[in-house]
Amino acid sequence: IGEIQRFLRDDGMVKVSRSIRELNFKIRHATDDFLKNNERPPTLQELAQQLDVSIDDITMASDALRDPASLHEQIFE
Amino acid sequence: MDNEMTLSFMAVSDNEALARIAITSFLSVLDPTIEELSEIKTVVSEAVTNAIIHGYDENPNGIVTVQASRHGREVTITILDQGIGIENVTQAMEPLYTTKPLLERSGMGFTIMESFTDQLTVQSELGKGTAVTFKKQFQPVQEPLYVR
Amino acid sequence: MDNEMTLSFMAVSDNEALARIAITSFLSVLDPTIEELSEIKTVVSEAVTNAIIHGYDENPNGIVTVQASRHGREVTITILDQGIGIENVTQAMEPLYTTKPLLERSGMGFTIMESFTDQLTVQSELGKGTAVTFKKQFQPVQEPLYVR
Ligand SMILES: Nc1ncnc2c1ncn2[C@@H]1O[C@H](COP(=O)(O)OP(=O)(O)O)[C@@H](O)[C@H]1O
Ligand SMILES: Nc1ncnc2c1ncn2[C@@H]1O[C@H](COP(=O)(O)OP(=O)(O)O)[C@@H](O)[C@H]1O
Ligand SMILES: [Mg+2]
Ligand SMILES: [Mg+2]
Repeated sequence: IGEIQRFLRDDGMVKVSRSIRELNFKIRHATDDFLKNNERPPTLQELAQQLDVSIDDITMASDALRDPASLHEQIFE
Repeated sequence: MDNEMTLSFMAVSDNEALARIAITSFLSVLDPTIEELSEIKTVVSEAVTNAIIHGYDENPNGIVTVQASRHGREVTITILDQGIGIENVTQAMEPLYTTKPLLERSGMGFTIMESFTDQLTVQSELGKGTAVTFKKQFQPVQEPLYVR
Repeated sequence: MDNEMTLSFMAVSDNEALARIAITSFLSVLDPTIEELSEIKTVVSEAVTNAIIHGYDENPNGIVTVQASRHGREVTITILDQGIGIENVTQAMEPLYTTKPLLERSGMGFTIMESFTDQLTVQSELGKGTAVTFKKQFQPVQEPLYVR
Protein backbone atom coordinates (compact mmCIF):
# COMPACT_ATOMS: atom_id res chain seq x y z
CA ILE A 1 0.00 0.00 0.00
CA GLY A 2 2.82 2.38 0.89
CA GLU A 3 4.34 2.01 -2.55
CA ILE A 4 1.04 2.52 -4.30
CA GLN A 5 0.48 5.62 -2.19
CA ARG A 6 3.89 6.95 -3.05
CA PHE A 7 3.24 6.27 -6.71
CA LEU A 8 -0.11 8.04 -6.52
CA ARG A 9 1.43 10.93 -4.73
CA ASP A 10 4.03 11.34 -7.46
CA ASP A 11 1.22 11.03 -9.95
CA GLY A 12 -0.64 13.89 -8.25
CA MET A 13 -3.68 11.68 -7.69
CA VAL A 14 -3.83 11.84 -3.91
CA LYS A 15 -6.67 13.88 -2.49
CA VAL A 16 -5.81 16.80 -0.27
CA SER A 17 -8.40 15.55 2.20
CA ARG A 18 -6.51 12.32 2.69
CA SER A 19 -3.16 13.98 3.26
CA ILE A 20 -4.84 16.32 5.75
CA ARG A 21 -6.24 13.35 7.66
CA GLU A 22 -2.81 11.75 7.78
CA LEU A 23 -1.17 14.94 8.96
CA ASN A 24 -3.95 15.54 11.47
CA PHE A 25 -3.15 12.18 13.02
CA LYS A 26 0.56 13.05 13.22
CA ILE A 27 -0.23 16.45 14.76
CA ARG A 28 -2.18 14.79 17.57
CA HIS A 29 0.71 12.49 18.38
CA ALA A 30 3.34 15.21 18.08
CA THR A 31 1.28 17.49 20.36
CA ASP A 32 1.01 14.78 23.01
CA ASP A 33 4.74 14.05 22.83
CA PHE A 34 5.60 17.73 23.00
CA LEU A 35 3.34 18.25 26.03
CA LYS A 36 5.03 15.37 27.82
CA ASN A 37 8.54 16.65 27.13
CA ASN A 38 7.98 20.39 27.56
CA GLU A 39 4.94 20.71 29.80
CA ARG A 40 3.39 23.23 27.48
CA PRO A 41 1.57 22.90 24.16
CA PRO A 42 3.66 23.28 21.00
CA THR A 43 3.43 26.36 18.80
CA LEU A 44 2.50 26.20 15.13
CA GLN A 45 6.15 26.57 14.11
CA GLU A 46 7.33 23.91 16.51
CA LEU A 47 4.84 21.46 15.04
CA ALA A 48 5.78 22.42 11.48
CA GLN A 49 9.46 21.86 12.28
CA GLN A 50 8.96 18.60 14.07
CA LEU A 51 6.77 17.14 11.34
CA ASP A 52 8.79 18.77 8.54
CA VAL A 53 5.77 20.33 6.81
CA SER A 54 4.72 23.90 6.03
CA ILE A 55 2.81 26.19 8.41
CA ASP A 56 0.05 26.18 5.75
CA ASP A 57 -0.28 22.43 6.07
CA ILE A 58 -0.34 22.61 9.88
CA THR A 59 -2.99 25.33 9.68
CA MET A 60 -5.25 23.24 7.47
CA ALA A 61 -4.69 19.93 9.22
CA SER A 62 -4.98 21.25 12.77
CA ASP A 63 -8.39 22.68 11.96
CA ALA A 64 -9.56 19.23 11.00
CA LEU A 65 -9.06 18.36 14.68
CA ARG A 66 -12.34 20.09 15.31
CA ASP A 67 -14.32 18.07 12.86
CA PRO A 68 -15.88 15.03 14.55
CA ALA A 69 -16.43 13.35 11.18
CA SER A 70 -12.75 13.43 10.35
CA LEU A 71 -11.89 12.20 13.85
CA HIS A 72 -14.22 9.31 13.30
CA GLU A 73 -12.50 8.47 10.03
CA GLN A 74 -9.07 8.62 11.65
CA ILE A 75 -10.00 6.25 14.37
CA PHE A 76 -11.93 3.76 12.28
CA GLU A 77 -10.11 3.89 8.97
CA MET B 1 -1.47 48.68 12.65
CA ASP B 2 0.90 45.86 11.72
CA ASN B 3 -1.55 43.86 9.65
CA GLU B 4 -5.20 43.86 8.70
CA MET B 5 -7.59 41.58 6.86
CA THR B 6 -11.28 41.44 6.01
CA LEU B 7 -13.04 38.26 4.94
CA SER B 8 -16.67 38.08 3.78
CA PHE B 9 -18.59 34.96 2.86
CA MET B 10 -22.06 33.51 2.39
CA ALA B 11 -23.92 32.42 5.51
CA VAL B 12 -23.40 28.68 5.17
CA SER B 13 -21.93 26.57 7.92
CA ASP B 14 -19.15 25.20 5.65
CA ASN B 15 -17.66 28.67 5.78
CA GLU B 16 -17.03 28.48 9.52
CA ALA B 17 -13.91 26.50 8.71
CA LEU B 18 -12.90 29.19 6.22
CA ALA B 19 -13.19 31.84 8.94
CA ARG B 20 -11.19 29.77 11.44
CA ILE B 21 -8.47 28.88 8.96
CA ALA B 22 -8.09 32.46 7.73
CA ILE B 23 -7.74 33.66 11.33
CA THR B 24 -5.20 30.92 12.07
CA SER B 25 -3.13 32.03 9.11
CA PHE B 26 -3.48 35.69 10.10
CA LEU B 27 -2.20 34.85 13.60
CA SER B 28 0.57 32.50 12.57
CA VAL B 29 3.19 35.29 12.60
CA LEU B 30 2.65 35.40 16.41
CA ASP B 31 3.53 31.70 16.55
CA PRO B 32 0.67 30.89 18.94
CA THR B 33 0.36 27.58 20.70
CA ILE B 34 -2.21 25.07 19.50
CA GLU B 35 -4.11 25.81 22.71
CA GLU B 36 -4.25 29.58 22.20
CA LEU B 37 -5.36 29.00 18.64
CA SER B 38 -8.02 26.58 19.66
CA GLU B 39 -9.52 29.18 22.03
CA ILE B 40 -9.56 31.89 19.38
CA LYS B 41 -11.02 29.50 16.83
CA THR B 42 -13.76 28.56 19.27
CA VAL B 43 -14.66 32.23 19.72
CA VAL B 44 -14.69 32.83 15.97
CA SER B 45 -16.82 29.73 15.41
CA GLU B 46 -19.35 30.74 18.06
CA ALA B 47 -19.71 34.25 16.64
CA VAL B 48 -19.92 33.08 13.02
CA THR B 49 -22.47 30.41 13.95
CA ASN B 50 -24.55 33.06 15.70
CA ALA B 51 -24.44 35.28 12.62
CA ILE B 52 -25.58 32.41 10.38
CA ILE B 53 -28.18 30.79 12.65
CA HIS B 54 -29.58 33.76 14.54
CA GLY B 55 -28.65 36.77 12.40
CA TYR B 56 -29.69 35.28 9.06
CA ASP B 57 -31.89 32.38 10.21
CA GLU B 58 -29.70 30.21 7.94
CA ASN B 59 -30.52 32.14 4.77
CA PRO B 60 -27.35 31.48 2.72
CA ASN B 61 -27.63 34.83 0.93
CA GLY B 62 -26.67 36.65 4.10
CA ILE B 63 -23.08 37.86 4.16
CA VAL B 64 -20.90 37.36 7.24
CA THR B 65 -17.78 39.50 7.60
CA VAL B 66 -14.72 38.77 9.72
CA GLN B 67 -12.31 41.67 10.26
CA ALA B 68 -8.99 41.20 12.01
CA SER B 69 -6.20 43.59 12.89
CA ARG B 70 -2.95 43.12 14.72
CA HIS B 71 -0.84 45.61 16.61
CA GLY B 72 2.22 43.90 18.05
CA ARG B 73 0.81 40.93 19.94
CA GLU B 74 -2.63 42.48 20.41
CA VAL B 75 -5.29 41.17 18.07
CA THR B 76 -8.75 42.63 17.50
CA ILE B 77 -11.36 40.59 15.65
CA THR B 78 -14.87 41.68 14.65
CA ILE B 79 -17.54 39.33 13.30
CA LEU B 80 -20.49 41.14 11.78
CA ASP B 81 -23.75 40.48 10.02
CA GLN B 82 -26.57 42.59 8.55
CA GLY B 83 -29.20 40.25 9.95
CA ILE B 84 -32.12 40.60 12.33
CA GLY B 85 -30.16 42.13 15.21
CA ILE B 86 -30.60 41.63 18.96
CA GLU B 87 -33.30 43.46 20.92
CA ASN B 88 -31.69 43.16 24.34
CA VAL B 89 -27.94 42.53 24.25
CA THR B 90 -27.54 42.26 28.03
CA GLN B 91 -30.17 39.55 28.18
CA ALA B 92 -28.75 37.75 25.12
CA MET B 93 -25.35 37.56 26.81
CA GLU B 94 -26.70 35.89 29.96
CA PRO B 95 -25.56 32.28 30.38
CA LEU B 96 -28.12 29.76 29.07
CA TYR B 97 -30.23 32.42 27.36
CA THR B 98 -31.22 31.28 23.87
CA THR B 99 -34.03 32.11 21.46
CA LYS B 100 -33.58 28.81 19.60
CA PRO B 101 -34.05 26.09 22.21
CA LEU B 102 -35.59 23.83 19.58
CA LEU B 103 -32.32 23.83 17.60
CA GLU B 104 -30.61 22.52 20.72
CA ARG B 105 -28.62 25.70 21.16
CA SER B 106 -26.97 25.80 24.57
CA GLY B 107 -27.25 29.53 25.18
CA MET B 108 -23.59 29.46 26.21
CA GLY B 109 -22.08 31.06 23.08
CA PHE B 110 -21.49 34.54 24.54
CA THR B 111 -20.32 33.07 27.85
CA ILE B 112 -17.69 30.99 26.04
CA MET B 113 -16.64 34.01 23.96
CA GLU B 114 -16.21 36.11 27.09
CA SER B 115 -14.18 33.50 28.90
CA PHE B 116 -11.68 33.08 26.03
CA THR B 117 -11.06 36.76 25.29
CA ASP B 118 -9.65 39.77 27.13
CA GLN B 119 -12.50 42.03 26.08
CA LEU B 120 -15.80 41.42 24.30
CA THR B 121 -18.12 44.08 22.89
CA VAL B 122 -21.47 43.42 21.24
CA GLN B 123 -23.18 46.12 19.20
CA SER B 124 -26.54 45.38 17.68
CA GLU B 125 -29.57 47.07 16.24
CA LEU B 126 -32.90 45.36 15.49
CA GLY B 127 -33.26 44.85 11.74
CA LYS B 128 -29.80 46.24 11.05
CA GLY B 129 -27.43 43.57 12.29
CA THR B 130 -24.86 42.65 14.89
CA ALA B 131 -21.14 43.24 15.43
CA VAL B 132 -19.19 41.21 17.97
CA THR B 133 -15.69 42.54 18.66
CA PHE B 134 -13.09 40.92 20.82
CA LYS B 135 -9.51 41.66 21.78
CA LYS B 136 -6.83 39.23 22.79
CA GLN B 137 -3.28 39.84 23.91
CA PHE B 138 -1.01 36.99 22.85
CA GLN B 139 1.68 36.00 25.29
CA PRO B 140 5.26 35.74 24.09
CA VAL B 141 6.25 32.15 23.36
CA GLN B 142 6.97 30.63 26.74
CA GLU B 143 9.52 28.44 28.42
CA PRO B 144 8.21 25.24 29.96
CA LEU B 145 5.70 25.88 32.76
CA TYR B 146 5.42 23.70 35.81
CA VAL B 147 1.90 24.66 36.72
CA ARG B 148 -0.91 22.99 34.81
CA MET C 1 -23.71 30.64 -7.16
CA ASP C 2 -23.00 27.89 -4.63
CA ASN C 3 -20.50 29.80 -2.55
CA GLU C 4 -18.68 33.12 -2.56
CA MET C 5 -15.95 34.78 -0.55
CA THR C 6 -13.99 38.02 -0.61
CA LEU C 7 -10.71 38.47 1.25
CA SER C 8 -8.82 41.78 1.50
CA PHE C 9 -5.47 42.33 3.16
CA MET C 10 -2.48 44.65 3.37
CA ALA C 11 0.15 44.36 0.65
CA VAL C 12 2.76 42.47 2.63
CA SER C 13 4.26 39.22 1.45
CA ASP C 14 3.26 37.38 4.65
CA ASN C 15 -0.30 37.65 3.44
CA GLU C 16 0.36 35.50 0.39
CA ALA C 17 0.01 32.53 2.71
CA LEU C 18 -3.30 33.93 3.95
CA ALA C 19 -4.60 34.15 0.37
CA ARG C 20 -3.45 30.63 -0.46
CA ILE C 21 -4.90 29.11 2.65
CA ALA C 22 -8.26 30.87 2.31
CA ILE C 23 -8.52 29.52 -1.24
CA THR C 24 -7.51 26.06 -0.04
CA SER C 25 -10.31 26.10 2.50
CA PHE C 26 -12.79 27.54 -0.01
CA LEU C 27 -12.02 24.69 -2.45
CA SER C 28 -11.98 21.87 0.08
CA VAL C 29 -15.64 21.00 -0.57
CA LEU C 30 -14.55 19.95 -4.09
CA ASP C 31 -12.09 17.47 -2.56
CA PRO C 32 -9.31 18.37 -5.01
CA THR C 33 -6.14 16.39 -5.57
CA ILE C 34 -2.84 17.68 -4.22
CA GLU C 35 -1.81 18.56 -7.76
CA GLU C 36 -4.96 20.53 -8.59
CA LEU C 37 -4.67 22.44 -5.34
CA SER C 38 -0.99 23.15 -5.75
CA GLU C 39 -1.61 24.56 -9.24
CA ILE C 40 -4.34 26.88 -7.98
CA LYS C 41 -2.18 27.99 -5.07
CA THR C 42 0.66 28.76 -7.47
CA VAL C 43 -1.65 30.91 -9.61
CA VAL C 44 -2.97 32.78 -6.57
CA SER C 45 0.57 33.34 -5.28
CA GLU C 46 1.81 34.69 -8.61
CA ALA C 47 -1.11 37.11 -8.92
CA VAL C 48 -0.90 38.28 -5.29
CA THR C 49 2.88 38.74 -5.60
CA ASN C 50 2.33 40.84 -8.72
CA ALA C 51 -0.22 43.01 -6.92
CA ILE C 52 2.18 43.60 -4.01
CA ILE C 53 5.44 44.00 -5.92
CA HIS C 54 4.31 45.64 -9.15
CA GLY C 55 0.90 47.11 -8.31
CA TYR C 56 1.90 48.69 -5.01
CA ASP C 57 5.71 48.67 -5.30
CA GLU C 58 5.67 46.95 -1.90
CA ASN C 59 3.87 49.78 -0.12
CA PRO C 60 2.15 47.86 2.71
CA ASN C 61 -0.76 50.30 2.82
CA GLY C 62 -2.02 49.00 -0.51
CA ILE C 63 -4.98 46.62 -0.23
CA VAL C 64 -5.08 43.38 -2.22
CA THR C 65 -8.45 41.67 -2.71
CA VAL C 66 -9.08 38.04 -3.56
CA GLN C 67 -12.61 37.16 -4.69
CA ALA C 68 -13.68 33.58 -5.25
CA SER C 69 -16.94 32.04 -6.36
CA ARG C 70 -17.97 28.49 -7.04
CA HIS C 71 -20.73 27.15 -9.22
CA GLY C 72 -20.78 23.37 -9.12
CA ARG C 73 -17.20 22.39 -9.90
CA GLU C 74 -16.36 25.62 -11.71
CA VAL C 75 -14.35 28.10 -9.71
CA THR C 76 -13.70 31.74 -10.62
CA ILE C 77 -11.04 33.69 -8.75
CA THR C 78 -10.18 37.38 -9.14
CA ILE C 79 -7.14 39.04 -7.60
CA LEU C 80 -7.28 42.81 -7.69
CA ASP C 81 -5.34 45.85 -6.63
CA GLN C 82 -5.78 49.63 -6.86
CA GLY C 83 -2.14 50.10 -7.74
CA ILE C 84 -0.22 51.57 -10.65
CA GLY C 85 -1.86 49.47 -13.36
CA ILE C 86 -0.35 48.04 -16.55
CA GLU C 87 0.16 50.18 -19.65
CA ASN C 88 0.28 47.34 -22.17
CA VAL C 89 -1.34 44.13 -20.95
CA THR C 90 -0.48 42.10 -24.10
CA GLN C 91 3.19 42.93 -23.68
CA ALA C 92 3.11 42.30 -19.91
CA MET C 93 1.75 38.81 -20.54
CA GLU C 94 4.56 37.83 -22.91
CA PRO C 95 6.89 35.17 -21.52
CA LEU C 96 10.03 36.63 -19.92
CA TYR C 97 8.70 40.21 -20.00
CA THR C 98 9.37 41.94 -16.70
CA THR C 99 9.71 45.55 -15.58
CA LYS C 100 11.64 44.51 -12.46
CA PRO C 101 14.67 42.60 -13.73
CA LEU C 102 16.73 43.95 -10.82
CA LEU C 103 14.44 42.19 -8.33
CA GLU C 104 15.26 38.94 -10.14
CA ARG C 105 11.73 38.55 -11.39
CA SER C 106 11.51 35.86 -14.05
CA GLY C 107 8.84 37.47 -16.20
CA MET C 108 7.08 34.10 -16.22
CA GLY C 109 4.23 34.90 -13.81
CA PHE C 110 1.47 35.36 -16.38
CA THR C 111 2.74 32.40 -18.43
CA ILE C 112 2.49 30.15 -15.36
CA MET C 113 -0.97 31.51 -14.54
CA GLU C 114 -2.17 30.80 -18.09
CA SER C 115 -0.83 27.28 -18.13
CA PHE C 116 -2.52 26.30 -14.85
CA THR C 117 -5.98 27.73 -15.57
CA ASP C 118 -8.75 27.19 -18.13
CA GLN C 119 -9.18 30.88 -18.79
CA LEU C 120 -7.24 33.98 -17.73
CA THR C 121 -8.39 37.57 -18.15
CA VAL C 122 -6.38 40.64 -17.18
CA GLN C 123 -8.03 44.03 -16.92
CA SER C 124 -5.90 47.00 -16.04
CA GLU C 125 -5.89 50.75 -16.19
CA LEU C 126 -2.86 52.96 -15.60
CA GLY C 127 -3.11 54.62 -12.19
CA LYS C 128 -6.32 52.74 -11.35
CA GLY C 129 -5.23 49.17 -10.76
CA THR C 130 -5.32 45.65 -12.07
CA ALA C 131 -7.75 42.72 -11.92
CA VAL C 132 -6.63 39.22 -12.86
CA THR C 133 -9.48 36.73 -13.23
CA PHE C 134 -9.16 33.04 -13.84
CA LYS C 135 -11.54 30.14 -14.16
CA LYS C 136 -10.90 26.52 -13.45
CA GLN C 137 -13.15 23.52 -13.88
CA PHE C 138 -12.39 20.86 -11.29
CA GLN C 139 -12.67 17.35 -12.61
CA PRO C 140 -14.55 14.80 -10.56
CA VAL C 141 -11.28 12.91 -10.08
CA GLN C 142 -11.82 9.26 -9.29
CA GLU C 143 -9.28 7.50 -7.19
CA PRO C 144 -7.98 4.44 -9.02
CA LEU C 145 -10.10 1.38 -8.33
CA TYR C 146 -7.34 -0.61 -6.69
CA VAL C 147 -6.85 1.84 -3.85
CA ARG C 148 -9.87 0.88 -1.81
N1 LIG D 1 -25.60 37.58 15.33
C1 LIG D 1 -26.78 37.51 16.01
N2 LIG D 1 -27.91 37.99 15.47
C2 LIG D 1 -29.09 37.91 16.13
N3 LIG D 1 -29.23 37.37 17.36
C3 LIG D 1 -28.13 36.88 17.96
C4 LIG D 1 -26.86 36.92 17.33
N4 LIG D 1 -25.95 36.35 18.16
C5 LIG D 1 -26.62 36.00 19.26
N5 LIG D 1 -27.93 36.31 19.16
C6 LIG D 1 -28.98 36.09 20.19
O1 LIG D 1 -28.33 35.85 21.43
C7 LIG D 1 -28.75 34.59 21.96
C8 LIG D 1 -27.64 33.97 22.78
O2 LIG D 1 -26.55 33.62 21.95
P1 LIG D 1 -25.54 32.48 22.44
O3 LIG D 1 -25.04 32.85 23.80
O4 LIG D 1 -24.52 32.27 21.40
O5 LIG D 1 -26.47 31.19 22.59
P2 LIG D 1 -27.12 30.26 21.46
O6 LIG D 1 -26.44 30.54 20.14
O7 LIG D 1 -26.85 28.87 21.94
O8 LIG D 1 -28.58 30.61 21.40
C9 LIG D 1 -29.21 33.79 20.77
O9 LIG D 1 -30.12 32.77 21.12
C10 LIG D 1 -29.85 34.88 19.91
O10 LIG D 1 -31.15 35.19 20.35
N1 LIG E 1 -0.77 43.81 -10.51
C1 LIG E 1 0.11 44.42 -11.35
N2 LIG E 1 0.23 45.78 -11.33
C2 LIG E 1 1.10 46.40 -12.16
N3 LIG E 1 1.90 45.76 -13.05
C3 LIG E 1 1.81 44.42 -13.11
C4 LIG E 1 0.92 43.68 -12.28
N4 LIG E 1 1.07 42.37 -12.57
C5 LIG E 1 1.97 42.29 -13.54
N5 LIG E 1 2.44 43.51 -13.88
C6 LIG E 1 3.43 43.81 -14.94
O1 LIG E 1 3.56 42.67 -15.78
C7 LIG E 1 4.91 42.23 -15.83
C8 LIG E 1 4.97 40.72 -16.00
O2 LIG E 1 4.45 40.06 -14.88
P1 LIG E 1 4.90 38.55 -14.60
O3 LIG E 1 4.65 37.74 -15.85
O4 LIG E 1 4.27 38.09 -13.37
O5 LIG E 1 6.48 38.66 -14.43
P2 LIG E 1 7.33 39.24 -13.19
O6 LIG E 1 6.41 39.37 -12.00
O7 LIG E 1 8.38 38.22 -12.98
O8 LIG E 1 7.84 40.58 -13.63
C9 LIG E 1 5.52 42.74 -14.54
O9 LIG E 1 6.93 42.88 -14.64
C10 LIG E 1 4.83 44.08 -14.38
O10 LIG E 1 5.40 45.08 -15.19
MG1 LIG F 1 -24.43 30.77 19.88
MG1 LIG G 1 5.05 37.97 -11.37
